[in-house]
Amino acid sequence: MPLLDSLHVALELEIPSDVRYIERVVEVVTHQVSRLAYHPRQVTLNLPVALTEALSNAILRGNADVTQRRVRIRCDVNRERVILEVVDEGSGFDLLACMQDPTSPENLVREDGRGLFLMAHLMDRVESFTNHGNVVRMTLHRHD
Amino acid sequence: MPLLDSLHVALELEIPSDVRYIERVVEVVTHQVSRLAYHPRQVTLNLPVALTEALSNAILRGNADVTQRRVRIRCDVNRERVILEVVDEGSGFDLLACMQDPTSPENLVREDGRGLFLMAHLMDRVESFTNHGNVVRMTLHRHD
Amino acid sequence: MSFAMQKNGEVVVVDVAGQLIVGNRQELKQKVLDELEKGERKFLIDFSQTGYIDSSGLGVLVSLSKKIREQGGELRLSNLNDDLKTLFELTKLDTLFQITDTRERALQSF
Amino acid sequence: MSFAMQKNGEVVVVDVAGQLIVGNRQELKQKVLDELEKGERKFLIDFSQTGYIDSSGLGVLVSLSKKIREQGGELRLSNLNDDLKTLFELTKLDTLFQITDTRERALQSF
Ligand SMILES: Nc1ncnc2c1ncn2[C@@H]1O[C@H](COP(=O)(O)OP(=O)(O)O)[C@@H](O)[C@H]1O
Ligand SMILES: Nc1ncnc2c1ncn2[C@@H]1O[C@H](COP(=O)(O)OP(=O)(O)O)[C@@H](O)[C@H]1O
Repeated sequence: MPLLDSLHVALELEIPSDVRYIERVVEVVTHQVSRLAYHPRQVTLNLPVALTEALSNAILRGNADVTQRRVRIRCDVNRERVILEVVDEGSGFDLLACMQDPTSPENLVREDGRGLFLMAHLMDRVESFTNHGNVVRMTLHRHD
Repeated sequence: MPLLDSLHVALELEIPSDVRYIERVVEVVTHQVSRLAYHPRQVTLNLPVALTEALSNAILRGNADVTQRRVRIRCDVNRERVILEVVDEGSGFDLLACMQDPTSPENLVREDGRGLFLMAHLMDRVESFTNHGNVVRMTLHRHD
Repeated sequence: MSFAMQKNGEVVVVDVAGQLIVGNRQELKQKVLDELEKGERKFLIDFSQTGYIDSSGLGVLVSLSKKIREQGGELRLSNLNDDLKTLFELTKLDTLFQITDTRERALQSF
Repeated sequence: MSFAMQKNGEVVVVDVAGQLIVGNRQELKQKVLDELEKGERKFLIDFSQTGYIDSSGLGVLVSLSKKIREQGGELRLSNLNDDLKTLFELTKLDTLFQITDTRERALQSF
């Protein structure tokens, strides 16, 4: 379908640091992606879970749960891939150093520490860098 | 609703010069706008009709109905206004000079000549200029 | 989009389902002209299932109304929703056409 | 999202409707701990109406399972759809929980 193949959507929004916004942000983003005929599972599993993790880390870690601090979300999607960026006001963190293996026997029964792991496993690529804030960028390629 | 208030969506797509694409382009664009809670009438009347006019002029006039020539569509929308740009490969035209009054007694029974008039009356602003092609830019402010 | 036609007494009723725009107006024009050719003279175009109409859709209606009148026939329109009414008022085409609220009233008025 | 609770024989059944994520997991935790406090020991969490679960939702399940076991109780899960199964497999939590396909089978298994 040539029309969808040429479609490119870029979306930006901003929320206060309040976890109650997460679900609505996820709805806005996944709705966009689903319109580009991504695989249903990418729309119902990979994207919502990875984005929820990035948002809750931005709110609770990066912005230390201070409501006034803003979280910015960018979504850039075409028929090839979707790139999500979540930007918080924190000073950044070392993605690789912070990533743990929650499946190891000692970690399996822990309550926390699965966020970055899920992001890494549900998305094709996860990066973190600072650029006017701490940016977490995640990329997922479309499949039908 | 702070989330929608901060939302900004930019959309780009491209079609061959074939009027059968118009309806789908209109659907893609109006869907985006409706998600930002524009007035139903803006979504069902102003935008679809004005965009259809701009697209058919781009296809039939600007691109002289030559299928291979492309029409690019950009839509930039937030809670304040939507800006639509339709770009064809023609050399441009003089918007004011081409606009007629289809309501005058002599024009009322003519079959053509209502396109630019409808665009001007259904949108808040219509401009035409050249910038890598002939650009028709239309702006509409949201009301609830 | 589709143009369903049916005969109601002496009147040919056309239902415009979906958009009436540059991509399909020619189909409507041809269908109506074919009936005119066959001798039909009373036409009602009903818009209860119509989405939006563009300038070339309006143009086809103007052109059909002229051709039908030239053959001593009549064209009426019914069931314009608020969006379509606005479109006809903007272009003053509401002064050119016989527009009726309901299909029933339109049928009786011939 | 909501957490509806009902008693089925000796088993407290919790239906998770919608997402189980950072914004609401505390509510689920509190509701189950309240029942544990009151003396309930058998718990079934049913996911047939669940959307997605994030890491903190998973974390709450881990924490509840530990607390229930410490009181000599049991927690079982039922009706995970394919997405949720993948999530439990990815995190190996499918090895930690007793997961049953249907609610009926889960209830019988206590
Ligand atoms: N946006 C962020 N800003 C600062 N630190 C972060 C951010 N995201 C993740 N981290 C760090 O990475 C660690 C691991 O994150 P994660 O895997 O999501 O587990 P959890 O959040 O449950 O600890 C966090 O504890 C935090 O130290
Ligand atoms: N994209 C375009 N490129 C070149 N000329 C255009 C374009 N759009 C409009 N025009 C000119 O403006 C005229 C009036 O357009 P319009 O009001 O839509 O009526 P119609 O298309 O029915 O003639 C056209 O006939 C054409 O000469």
